[in-house]
Amino acid sequence: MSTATLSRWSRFRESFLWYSFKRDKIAIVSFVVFVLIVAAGVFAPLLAPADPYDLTQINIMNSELPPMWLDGGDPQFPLGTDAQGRDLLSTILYGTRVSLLIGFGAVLLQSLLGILFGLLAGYLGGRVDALLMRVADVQLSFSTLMVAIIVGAVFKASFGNLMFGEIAIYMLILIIGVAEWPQIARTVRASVLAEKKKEYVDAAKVMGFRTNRIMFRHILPNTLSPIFVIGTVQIANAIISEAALSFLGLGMPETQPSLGSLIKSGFDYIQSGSWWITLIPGLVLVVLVLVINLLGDWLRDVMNPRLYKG
Amino acid sequence: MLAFLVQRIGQAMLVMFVISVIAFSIQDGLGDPLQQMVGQSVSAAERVKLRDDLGLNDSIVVQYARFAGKAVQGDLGTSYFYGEPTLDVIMEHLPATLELVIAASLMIAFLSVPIGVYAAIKPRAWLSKFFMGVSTVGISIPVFLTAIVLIQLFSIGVTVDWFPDDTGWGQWLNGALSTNGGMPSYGRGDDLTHLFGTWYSGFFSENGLLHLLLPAVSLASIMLPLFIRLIRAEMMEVLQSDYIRYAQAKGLAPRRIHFLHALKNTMLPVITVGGVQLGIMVAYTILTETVFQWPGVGLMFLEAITRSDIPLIVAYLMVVGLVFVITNTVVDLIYGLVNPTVKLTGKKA
Amino acid sequence: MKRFLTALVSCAALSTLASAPAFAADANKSLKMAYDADPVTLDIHEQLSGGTLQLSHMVFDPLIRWTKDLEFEPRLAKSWERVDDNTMRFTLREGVKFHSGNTLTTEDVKFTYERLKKSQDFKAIFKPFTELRVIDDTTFELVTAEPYPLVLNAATYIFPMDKAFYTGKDDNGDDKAAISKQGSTFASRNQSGTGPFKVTSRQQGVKVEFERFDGYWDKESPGNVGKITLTPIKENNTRVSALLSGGVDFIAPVPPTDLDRIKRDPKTDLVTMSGTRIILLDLNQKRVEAFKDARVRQAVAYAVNQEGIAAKIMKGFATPAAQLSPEGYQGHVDSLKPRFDVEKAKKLMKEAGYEDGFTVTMMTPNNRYVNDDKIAQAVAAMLSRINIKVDLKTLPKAQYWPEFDARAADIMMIGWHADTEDSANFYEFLTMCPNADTGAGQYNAGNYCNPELDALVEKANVETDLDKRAEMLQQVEQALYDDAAFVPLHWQDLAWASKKTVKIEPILNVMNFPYMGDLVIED
Amino acid sequence: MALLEVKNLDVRFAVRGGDLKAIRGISFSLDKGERLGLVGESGAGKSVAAFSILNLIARPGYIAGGEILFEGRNLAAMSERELRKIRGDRIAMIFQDPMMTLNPVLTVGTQMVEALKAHRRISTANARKIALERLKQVQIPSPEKRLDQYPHELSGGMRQRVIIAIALLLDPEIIIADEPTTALDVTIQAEIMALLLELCEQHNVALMLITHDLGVVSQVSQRMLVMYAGRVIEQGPTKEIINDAQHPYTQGLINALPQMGEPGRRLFQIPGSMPSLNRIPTGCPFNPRCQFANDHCREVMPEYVRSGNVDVACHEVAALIEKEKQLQEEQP
Repeated sequence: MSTATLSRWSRFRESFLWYSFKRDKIAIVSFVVFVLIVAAGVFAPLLAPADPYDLTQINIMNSELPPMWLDGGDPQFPLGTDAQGRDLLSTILYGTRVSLLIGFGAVLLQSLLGILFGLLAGYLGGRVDALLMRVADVQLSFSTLMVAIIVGAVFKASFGNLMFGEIAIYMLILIIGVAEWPQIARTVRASVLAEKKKEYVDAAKVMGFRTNRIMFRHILPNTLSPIFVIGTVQIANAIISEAALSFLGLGMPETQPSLGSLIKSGFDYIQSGSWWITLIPGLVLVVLVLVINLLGDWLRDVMNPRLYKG
Repeated sequence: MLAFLVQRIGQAMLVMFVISVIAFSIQDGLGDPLQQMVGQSVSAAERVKLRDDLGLNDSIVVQYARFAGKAVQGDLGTSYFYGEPTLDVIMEHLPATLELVIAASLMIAFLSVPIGVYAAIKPRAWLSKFFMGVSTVGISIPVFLTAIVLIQLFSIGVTVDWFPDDTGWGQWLNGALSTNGGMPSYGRGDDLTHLFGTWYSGFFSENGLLHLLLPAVSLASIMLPLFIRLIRAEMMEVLQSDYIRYAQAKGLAPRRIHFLHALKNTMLPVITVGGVQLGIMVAYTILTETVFQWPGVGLMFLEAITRSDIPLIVAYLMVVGLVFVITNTVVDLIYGLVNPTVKLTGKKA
Repeated sequence: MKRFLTALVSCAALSTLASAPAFAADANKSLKMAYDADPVTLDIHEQLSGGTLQLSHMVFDPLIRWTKDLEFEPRLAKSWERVDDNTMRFTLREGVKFHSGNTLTTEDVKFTYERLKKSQDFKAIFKPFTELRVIDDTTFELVTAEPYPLVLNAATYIFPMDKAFYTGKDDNGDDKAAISKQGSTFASRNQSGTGPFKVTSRQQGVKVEFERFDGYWDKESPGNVGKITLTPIKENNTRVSALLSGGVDFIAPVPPTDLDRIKRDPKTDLVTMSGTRIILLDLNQKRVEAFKDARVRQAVAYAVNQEGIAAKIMKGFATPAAQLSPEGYQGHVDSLKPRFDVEKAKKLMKEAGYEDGFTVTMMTPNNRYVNDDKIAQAVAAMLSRINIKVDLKTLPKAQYWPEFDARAADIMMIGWHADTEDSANFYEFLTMCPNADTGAGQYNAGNYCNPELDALVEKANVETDLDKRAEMLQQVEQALYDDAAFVPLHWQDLAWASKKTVKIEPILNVMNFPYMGDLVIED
Repeated sequence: MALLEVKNLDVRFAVRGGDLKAIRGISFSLDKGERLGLVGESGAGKSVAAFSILNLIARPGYIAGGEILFEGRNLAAMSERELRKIRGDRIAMIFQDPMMTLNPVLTVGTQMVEALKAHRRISTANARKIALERLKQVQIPSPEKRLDQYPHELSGGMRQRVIIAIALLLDPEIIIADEPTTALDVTIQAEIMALLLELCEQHNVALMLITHDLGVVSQVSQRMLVMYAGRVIEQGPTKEIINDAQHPYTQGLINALPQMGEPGRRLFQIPGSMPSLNRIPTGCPFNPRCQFANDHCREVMPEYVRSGNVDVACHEVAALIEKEKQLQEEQP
């Protein structure tokens, strides 16, 4: 191993991050569970007993079968089947991949836009702040629902709507990402307003740092805490709102359900007996979000300069 | 201060103008309003004539010019479905949503502050871990599911018979877990007191409050976890600071230290996020109102989308834009009051 | 020929009179009911929709109305007889009072007829009629341009309105009888009819309150409901929960997924009936070369498992269909049964040279018909088994209809309920060769065109001999089946639910127009 | 009986790797009106000692042993509720950085009035009068305006004056000042220190001054303690220690003062650096940096030896004193 990588690896091993990770049982468990879920999503084609997106394998006659361990269950479908007769386990695996992509992709986009605009608005103030905040207001009034319709309409006008299936995921990441950045932006702006007054910012100015270095290297780390909290919450929202968009014909195609659309389609059945169609994918989502939140909390505590260490 | 407000009103106008332009340009994306207004057996020729009467066949630019002309005098068009001016329709539905949001916000304020503070002061207590766990689960449960469960439990009632009935404790457990329902599960009830204009309030009658309870709880359930986590995170940071230790050194009572010294500093970022969330709550109670058939602007907007009642959609989006400008302005004002270090007007506005 | 017809019709009238119990209960019960939508307007001529007709039966009374088993029952028209091929004479019941206190005369019926002719939605039904001739205060004649068998069917749409009440100018100077789709007119806010109930208060989208009209002419009606509160509850789940929690006493429609939940509940009753709305898929021949070949269309018909869909997706809440006309319609052919046989389908595809299949696009609504998006997914899965790969896209109805009008996909879903409760209506709108100016085949998304069948339907439309007409219509149905002009799925059943004490079964019917006036609530 | 007596105080930090000993058994006393200086490099545990008096050590620190007797009552064993009565009223504190000590979102007035109302049954109006009067005593310019101003509207020096005023609000017996002037710029430091001194004398308030600046200690304190790695290695009257430091570390500190070195020559430096809490050497903690260190120093922790009025913990010094005693006994 060249010395460069050696040092980086060893620097990581010595770093406080690794030190506190080793000792924090909750962080370890959540990281392991998180990696498992991501792996399950990524290797879905290998793990899934059936390919839920291949319509030929789906037979309407075995729809709404209960999970294997309940009476009436069929071993071929360990977690039972959904309203279409798709094997629930395989659909969850495939669906998780889509939902994870959309959840993280959208929140990443939201955070990038939110942090950028938030810092600019907070730090520069004046006309820039007023402009950005009003753009935020316009954006807030066009919720995910409306942005989806707008982007859908624009897309239909330019490409015709039959090509839609393949790039639905990237469209959704764009839609949910663009629709929800103001929340993070306003929080960052508030923190920046408070931090801007502090000495270390003046000190940085005195040292002649350029504006964006001050913003990103100095002010941003001090606003981490609320961003992490909102970020983790937004992941759950993104996954669920994707389902609402497919209802509008703008989300994933009906034949390729995501975790979110699986949960939503199960709502009709929850009180009429086939509770597992919603609850099992719902459980996967709860575990996923729980793990993300715990990791988020741990990461925030570790990376946050102000919190007590160790 | 006045200059600040005047400037914001100007900006609000600009926001509404931009929204109306965008909303108009995606008209055809919203579907064909005519389809909802005619029976199935009306001939194509008839439809063309009708479309002419409604002015739908003119180019978008002409339609927008006509709309803008009237909008300037405060007439935001007439809703196809209600047959009344869109502003009146919105004003009729707005109070219901505002009451729902007020009730939910009160719940959130009275729950998230104590829980968030407690979880910050005693992070290792099992109660804190319990609250944090519940709040995480709360985030990932869609409001639709919470609402259905609430209705099943408290309106319809659930009889639990998992435990053996012959044993004493079995019976007791079954009895304890079963609910006999009875809570109203839809609508605002019929005992509303008229306050002013179109505001009929449910706060002043027992029937009204009962109807308000379940929808407000499910609406609050979306935001509560976020606020608990936010207050906890911010509070933990604040508790580390020197002025808190100095307050202890002054021998102040813990309650005062936590709920004045620490909380006031904690609330700064929470207010900004709260402000945005409040705006979002007003604008998008769609799901909660649909499940509880709550006659607010959320349900009205969803039906407008389903019926592609375009004038109502455009008018509603403009009103929502105004709502956001107002909530954000109010948040900035409160922020200025609470955080003296940030100058309110002048450069920053 | 004439005598025979009169005999048939009059005996039908007699039978219903005898069966109605003869006591007038004092109406003191109150009813809370919830539909999935409340009436769009109080003007019953503004829009031809189920909601408007349900309202009409509550506040107005028709000349004639359908009975449970699709027979005609005299209401405001005591009796009727065919004078010649083009005219039918009706005699009006005397002493019938409007809510405004005026008495019903033939002038009111003529006023209503003229208004129906002007209404965009209703004018199609009354196209064959040339005039309504008033003979005297209690008799009038309906005259058609040429012999027209469905005079009585059309008469069920005439709900006499109070002419005096609806004439003159309202407070802002508009004609009281004006009909307008957009903006509120006098008629859309005020009502005066002869029906069992009066509207006392209405808040759009929130609730409508009715009170029993004490001067109601039908003393024999057993109905004892004095006050009704109708609340629209859009969300299926909430509507069912409202019933189960006792918030409301009567709901409709009931979604398939909640049927057994209500059956299990001791406090409520469920009533289901097979409906007359056909759900079908059109294979667009213009867009897809393969669909021009009858064998490919038959292969698709063989590949679709209607029983499976009805049992699994609709939960037994639909009647599998192999044709357009439901039972009880003249065009219904008993021998036509759903033909699900995957092997035969594959053989047909091979014969037609499409063994390795092809790709098509399918578009359906996802909130117009019951389980429409779930049905579409099931069909897509069934077609993939015979190598037809389906690129499915489902849309809300507001966005779907413009796409339907533009025939934007290869396979499209459409549901249809015949306004005239008669088979001919299906063919005129769904299978006739599309012709823009005559308006025929307006909803024929398959572009199926068979001129002989169209001629047969035209002939049937002027054939007043019911048996001969039925035989012609059945011939059309058989030909469409053999030619696999479209892929029929099922007729959507209807379902209502109510508290045990609310006896809804007697007042319900296949057209889903509950006769609330006759509703009895036990203590 | 002394006003405040600390008997072998032991403070530890419960860190995941096991307990770190921050204070390893220190004892000292403070009389009424006396001014005691606590000196040592940063990291010696001066601040921890100061905060432990009022049991204000932040989690995970805790008082592991020893007694803190104040007017006969052991503060270390006292319940939080009782301790609260003493904090601010009988014993007041002054923190190091005035920028961070005052709550940024509350006015100066509020933060002064609340201190009074926490300990006395007094109306807000009277409390404000007392606060105003105290502000005058600390010679703050236009005191009336200050009550309604926010901390960020005052300069560092003014803020420290407010904090001193708060400390004096309830006529405490003792003021513990943790490096009160370090964060201020030099010109203001002398002024604030003089003000603090004068007010303490005027109100006969005992002062426990924590600082790393020997100059300040020598002028202000009557007695002083020198701390190293959580232990007091030398304590006694300031004059005696400054003029004739016994312990090699104290001598090193004094020699490092600029005034002590000849102009133009390199300043004297004590080699090495203060050991961190988890790597404290056995025996005398100073041995790795002490030129007189021998094996004995490296194994055994030195006991206190009285030399004049000064107690010193150093084997060398103990040996010297022993030898002198023998000489005196031998000479008749």
